[in-house]
Amino acid sequence: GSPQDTASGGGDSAAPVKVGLVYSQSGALASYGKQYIEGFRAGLEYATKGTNKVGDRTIEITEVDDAGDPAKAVSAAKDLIGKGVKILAGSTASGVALQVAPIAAQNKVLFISGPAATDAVTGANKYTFRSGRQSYQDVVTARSFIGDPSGKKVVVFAQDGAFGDANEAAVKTVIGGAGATVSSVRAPASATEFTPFASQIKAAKPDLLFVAWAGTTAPAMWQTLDQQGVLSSTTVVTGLDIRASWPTFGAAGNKISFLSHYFDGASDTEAAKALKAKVGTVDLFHPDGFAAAQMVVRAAQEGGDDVDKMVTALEGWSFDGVKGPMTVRAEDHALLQPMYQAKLSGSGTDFTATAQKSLTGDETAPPVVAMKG
Amino acid sequence: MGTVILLALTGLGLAALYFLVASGLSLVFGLADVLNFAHGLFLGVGAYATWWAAGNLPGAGPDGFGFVLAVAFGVAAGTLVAVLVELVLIRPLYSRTIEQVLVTVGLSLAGVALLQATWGADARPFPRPEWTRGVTGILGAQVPNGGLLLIVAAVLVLGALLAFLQWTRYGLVIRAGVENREMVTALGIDVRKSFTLVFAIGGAAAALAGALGGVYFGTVSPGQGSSLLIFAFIVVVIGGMGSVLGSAYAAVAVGLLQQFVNYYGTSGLGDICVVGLLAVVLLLRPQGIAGKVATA
Amino acid sequence: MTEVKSPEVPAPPAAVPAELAPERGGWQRVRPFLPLVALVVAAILPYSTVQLPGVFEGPLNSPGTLQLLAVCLIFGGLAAGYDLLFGRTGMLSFGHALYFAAGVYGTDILVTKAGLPLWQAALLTVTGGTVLAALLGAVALRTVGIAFAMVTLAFAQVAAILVARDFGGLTGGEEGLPLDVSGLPDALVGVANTVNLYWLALAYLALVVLVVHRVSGSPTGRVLAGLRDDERRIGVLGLDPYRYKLVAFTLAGGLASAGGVVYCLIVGGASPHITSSELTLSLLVMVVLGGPGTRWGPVLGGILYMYLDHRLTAFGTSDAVDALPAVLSRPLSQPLFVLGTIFILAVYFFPGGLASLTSRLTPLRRALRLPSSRP
Amino acid sequence: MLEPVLSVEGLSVRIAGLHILQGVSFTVAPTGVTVLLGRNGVGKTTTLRAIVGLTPRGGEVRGTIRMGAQSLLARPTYRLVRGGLGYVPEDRCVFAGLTVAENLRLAERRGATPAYDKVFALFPELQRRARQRAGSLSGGQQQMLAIGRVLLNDNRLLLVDEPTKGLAPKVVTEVTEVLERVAESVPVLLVEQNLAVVRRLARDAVVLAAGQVAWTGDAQELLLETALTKSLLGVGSGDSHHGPGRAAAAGKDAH
Amino acid sequence: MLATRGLTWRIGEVAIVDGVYLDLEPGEFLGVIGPNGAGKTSLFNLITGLRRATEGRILLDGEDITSLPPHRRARLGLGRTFQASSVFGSLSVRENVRLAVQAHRGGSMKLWRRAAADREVAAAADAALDRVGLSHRGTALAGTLAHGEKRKLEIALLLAGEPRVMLLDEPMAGVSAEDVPELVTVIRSLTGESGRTVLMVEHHMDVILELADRIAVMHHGALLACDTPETVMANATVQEAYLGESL
Ligand SMILES: Nc1ncnc2c1ncn2[C@@H]1O[C@H](COP(=O)(O)OP(=O)(O)OP(=O)(O)O)[C@@H](O)[C@H]1O
Ligand SMILES: Nc1ncnc2c1ncn2[C@@H]1O[C@H](COP(=O)(O)OP(=O)(O)OP(=O)(O)O)[C@@H](O)[C@H]1O
Ligand SMILES: [Mg+2]
Ligand SMILES: [Mg+2]
Repeated sequence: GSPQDTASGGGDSAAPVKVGLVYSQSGALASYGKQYIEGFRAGLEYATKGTNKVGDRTIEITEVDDAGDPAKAVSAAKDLIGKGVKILAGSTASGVALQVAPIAAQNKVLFISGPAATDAVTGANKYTFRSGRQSYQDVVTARSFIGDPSGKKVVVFAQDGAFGDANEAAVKTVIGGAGATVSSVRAPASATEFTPFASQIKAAKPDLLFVAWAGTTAPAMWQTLDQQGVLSSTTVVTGLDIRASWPTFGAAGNKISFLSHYFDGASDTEAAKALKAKVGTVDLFHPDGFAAAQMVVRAAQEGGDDVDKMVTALEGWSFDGVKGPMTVRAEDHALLQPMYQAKLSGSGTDFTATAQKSLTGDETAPPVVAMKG
Repeated sequence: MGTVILLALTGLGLAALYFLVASGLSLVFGLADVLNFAHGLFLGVGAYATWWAAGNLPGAGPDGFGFVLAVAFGVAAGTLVAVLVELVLIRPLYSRTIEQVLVTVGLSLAGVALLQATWGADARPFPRPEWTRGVTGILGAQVPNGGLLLIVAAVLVLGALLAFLQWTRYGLVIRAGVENREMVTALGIDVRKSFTLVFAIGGAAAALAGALGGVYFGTVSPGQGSSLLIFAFIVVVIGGMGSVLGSAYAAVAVGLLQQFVNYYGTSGLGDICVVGLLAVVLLLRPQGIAGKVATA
Repeated sequence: MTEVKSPEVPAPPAAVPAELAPERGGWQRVRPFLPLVALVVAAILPYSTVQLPGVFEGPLNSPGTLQLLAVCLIFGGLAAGYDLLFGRTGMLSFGHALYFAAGVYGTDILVTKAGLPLWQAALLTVTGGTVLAALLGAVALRTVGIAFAMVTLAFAQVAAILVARDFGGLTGGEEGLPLDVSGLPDALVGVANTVNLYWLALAYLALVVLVVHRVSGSPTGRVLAGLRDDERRIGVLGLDPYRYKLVAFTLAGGLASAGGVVYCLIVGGASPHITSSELTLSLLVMVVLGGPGTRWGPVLGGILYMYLDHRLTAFGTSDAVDALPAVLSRPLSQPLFVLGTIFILAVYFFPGGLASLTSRLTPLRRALRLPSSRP
Repeated sequence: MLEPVLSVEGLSVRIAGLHILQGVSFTVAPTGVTVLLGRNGVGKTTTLRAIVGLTPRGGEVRGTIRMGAQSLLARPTYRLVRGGLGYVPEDRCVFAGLTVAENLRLAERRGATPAYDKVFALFPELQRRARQRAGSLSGGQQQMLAIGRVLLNDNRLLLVDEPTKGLAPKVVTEVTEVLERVAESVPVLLVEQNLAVVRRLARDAVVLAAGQVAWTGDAQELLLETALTKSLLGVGSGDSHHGPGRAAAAGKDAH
Repeated sequence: MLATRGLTWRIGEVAIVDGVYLDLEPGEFLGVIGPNGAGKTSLFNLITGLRRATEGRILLDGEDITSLPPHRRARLGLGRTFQASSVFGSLSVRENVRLAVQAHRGGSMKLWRRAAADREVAAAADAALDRVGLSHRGTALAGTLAHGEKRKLEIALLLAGEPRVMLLDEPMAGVSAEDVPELVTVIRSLTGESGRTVLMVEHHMDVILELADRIAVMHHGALLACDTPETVMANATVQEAYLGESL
């Protein structure tokens, strides 16, 4: 056979719809991946009314582990595309999402990014969508914690690198744009001792401290902020991570105002009920998987095997997800969705999050970006 | 003023952590001449064993004597693993340094993956006495007790190791053994035993570091050990292979440097400075601060 | 011995470099052509649709398989290049990842951010990588043994930190930097063209093997082999050890950055984990796995390592594994667990690496031949 | 004649494919010095190393080696040594990284009191240089250290491999006298190429050639028979290279 | 030819080599004797640049080489053997010598030519091996040679370099009795043929007496005497310090 030829997606109506899920089954983000896939299965059942079919075509899912490594993800993506898969979804890590997106565009297949929170996925290209929230939406939610920002002093504490940069930038535009003075304290992601940064923050005397920190050192960071009296001296806002991490906040947990993408009981929609019924306790990234499944089904229904039709079908589509009404914004494929303010209460190993306030998708909408590819 | 003291003390705390990790490494590396990349695993074992004991071992618990017991259990576990590793994997490979590297690398990969397979990738909250979360006011600085605990522990470990090398013949035997195992045995010494012992001690030190690290971070996660390892290596090398005292100096230098640069300089600069320090020291004094000249 | 051997450098289990070994026997006369045969076979591989169930997902010519093979080939080449340092000269560098990363990020940034055409970017990158190696090598080589290893590590670490810092958004920090393919020749874009990337990788591997082979068979190679044994002696013979080590270091660095260029195209971007010291460490593992100082050992080691690294994820999630009781399936579904275990086993079952297998089979071969040779 | 302290029978050693020793058999008398002779590469060192169980990895040893009743083969070296088998290796193998004092300290054993006074009496140099790193000792000084190290403990049998190699004539004489005194209390199996030393010390001689024992018997006899020595060792005991007197140091020097 | 001017090497307070003045005529053969630890090897290390002199100068053909690195000195025609054999253990005996030849011929920095193809080098190497009588061991790994064989290889390596000034550190060490005369002839022929200057440390008195034009006696790092064999041997201090009463 010629080296160029690749299997073509079966055109006939009875052939199954091939969907490839490339996400972290092993590696650091394995548990995110687990939630994602559980959510996806639940969503698929929900969206296909348990038939697992669109029309008379069954949806055939291939799962591949990328172990959080873009190189592996790219290989997997190429492999799947080579086998005639027209719909890719998954990508737990931002790095992976960013490298799979162009592959999708080059080969004109649909790509629905997963939990990866980087803003850069939004508007990456015509074929790339997202089923989760993005950093910017976190920040907009954070803003809602200080009534009128003007004249307020806001400090961003973020780790070095793209994730930190994105958050800092977002805060500058969102909160700074609304009249607050924003400064930032940055620390290397590898840092193990946070006193210097805590001191810097304290010296700045902010009205609001926005913390964007991911990784295993987070608990040490919170403890230091607490010990140095930062938490008690100002409003501290940060994103609420997966349940497993809640106990690691320890005492600090009760002093922080959380913005949340999702937590068990944050919403009470049909979808949420269905999801809860499947997975028991819902966690941070279940909704992303769920939404991904809904979008896949929609794409398959409207588009058949024509990817461009799928794209048009998804653009501007509004649907009821786990979190409530969601909209795929036509211009840049941002996924507008509700966000939440939450409080942690409890101690020891059992904490519970309670919603303080929920913001609608429009309230948390990120600014429209131009489609890059 | 307060800040300086705070930074200094917390810096020392960090240094203590580095030293605890490095001491075992330095011992095994310098004496047994084994680049032990599995050291991170020993750390992890110590940490998880302590965590497990605090939860499940009768009598052990998160604080008071129970905690001591838990840590003791953790250290015991680390030691055991280290000894097994030496007996089963390393012993057949002395004088084949490079295969040793391969094996220890393999171990670190497999071991960490095993921890992850057993207890999951997420960080677990680490059981620890309440007071370790608190702070102590020293000259207007709120110094975290966790850090102080580390400092104390580090000093004790340093003392113990120095005593071991000073008052027993093992240090000597092993240094000679690295040079020429045959001749040591030809002097009527069972050199193998000594090497096992060194590994045991290295493992114990690592496990202790793992446990106290858990206290310090407040959590335990599979990768924790390995992430500390690179700094430990740097400390060992700056200090001079096999010189425990050297490692202590180096740890202090690295800890303080990192702390102050991170405060007064831009972020990330701290690490760069440390690495820079490493390069400079080695270029000026290849054998490290306290190391001995290799060749006559 | 009056002089103390510097205890540090774990000189590899030195074999007489194949190239320097005395040649004899009919077998030896065929031998030089085998690599060519291998190359041809590898080159026409993409035309076969053979299915190797379990070994590869799809048929040999499917994009997924070719992609995987391409990555393996690259690392085969990298390992061979690294062996020029480690196996041939006895220099233990812990910073080799730096030059590879320089290749990857260099190409990526020049193409994506500066919008240069590929060939210019590639040219600049390789030159840059080589110069970088020469400069850093010139400093690092003032030390020997572990000190040298650690200085090189230090340099690589700095690079890693800089990449992670994402200065001016150049590197994309921990998220990495996807390659902007709009400026690339179409032949290199799109799944259908994966085969071209495969051929590119193959060409790279061939290049490295050729260079390493020629160099270690050359007068310089002889000196390098000498350096591995006794540096002082080389000096007294009237050769400047420093100069030769620098040449080896620079050459290896250049080859690595060239590999980076190709890798960047194959993966379609750069991600920070290639700057990590783990990468260098895995290079070391590849070489030892294959057999240091041998012509094919490191290549095989590299290919095998990468193959396992990619395929074990699939293995971990395969039904076969899931079927097992949790005690087994849990660890087995951790690719790194399996990989690590394999290293350990390899050390005990092929001491001297894959390459030593042939030599360990020779007694057998001889035994088989004996009766015939005796009338 | 008395029960031999050491008896070697059909000793055969292969290393890296080379069949170095091919059935060597000899005995060592319970008193005095037995000298093992032969030219470079016949396997003198290999023999001694086989006896103390230090054949390099991959080498295979066959035959029997017994010291009194017990068989030595397959017992770890350190046990043999503790059992009273002292070994002074050919290349001295002092621990270059350690000081002279540390080198000596290594040889100390639990329970036994090290005979420092004896050693320092023999080699005052060692006391003077106690704190110097052995690696920086001169060739001859290292030889002294290597011998002194073994003499710290009392032994049932000493294996000494070319002790006078690299020693100044004066020191050769001294070492020879040392060995002579030692031999009064302990039997010695000596590898030595300096015939003057042999003449002075040896009672019995074993000559190796082509991996086998070519001659055993009374050493003095061997040396008297010029023809014999010539055929076995390739030198006449009387010829200029090994004649008595000033040329005593002939031949065997250092490393 | 070769001269040292108050050459001194101190470690801390101790002078290991202590103000040594030497003058070698071209083609001269100078034997160096002295008790163990006198500083003979150290002197060689200073001259060949493996150690840096703390005081004094070293002149080769009247030009100051005191601060040159070892390889530059070797290029100027200074060759040596080591008391502790140091050969390339993992290379075959033949490769060892070829490397030495190639180093001497210069132009070793050829990355693309096949080393094995250079017949001249090969020939020269084999010649050198022949002269020390090691041809039969050509393919053995140098590391596995017996002690005596290594000594011969050392000399072969030296020959291959065709040095103008040769420093031999106890070349006879461990060479079996029967080979001594043979090696003596080799060494003599070296000097004879092309008027090479030789500096040889040897405890092996009659070899020294046979070969040396002059004998230098070192003691505690200093030059005790440097004169014709007869006078030196007659010298009472030498008798006392070095030779001692014979066996
Ligand atoms: N590790 C080894 N591998 C291969 N051959 C070896 C090894 N060790 C020794 N031999 C060979 O065994 C033979 C005997 O070596 P040995 O050192 O016993 O000789 P010897 O009698 O002590 O010589 P010398 O008088 O020079 O010390 C030599 O030919 C040597 O090349
Ligand atoms: N690096 C060093 N540090 C300290 N002392 C040293 C060093 N190198 C040599 N020495 C001392 O210098 C003296 C001379 O050593 P050297 O090796 O030159 O003696 P030598 O004349 O060669 O003796 P031999 O004939 O036994 O080899 C010895 O006492 C030795 O201990
Ligand atoms: Mg011998
Ligand atoms: Mg000497």
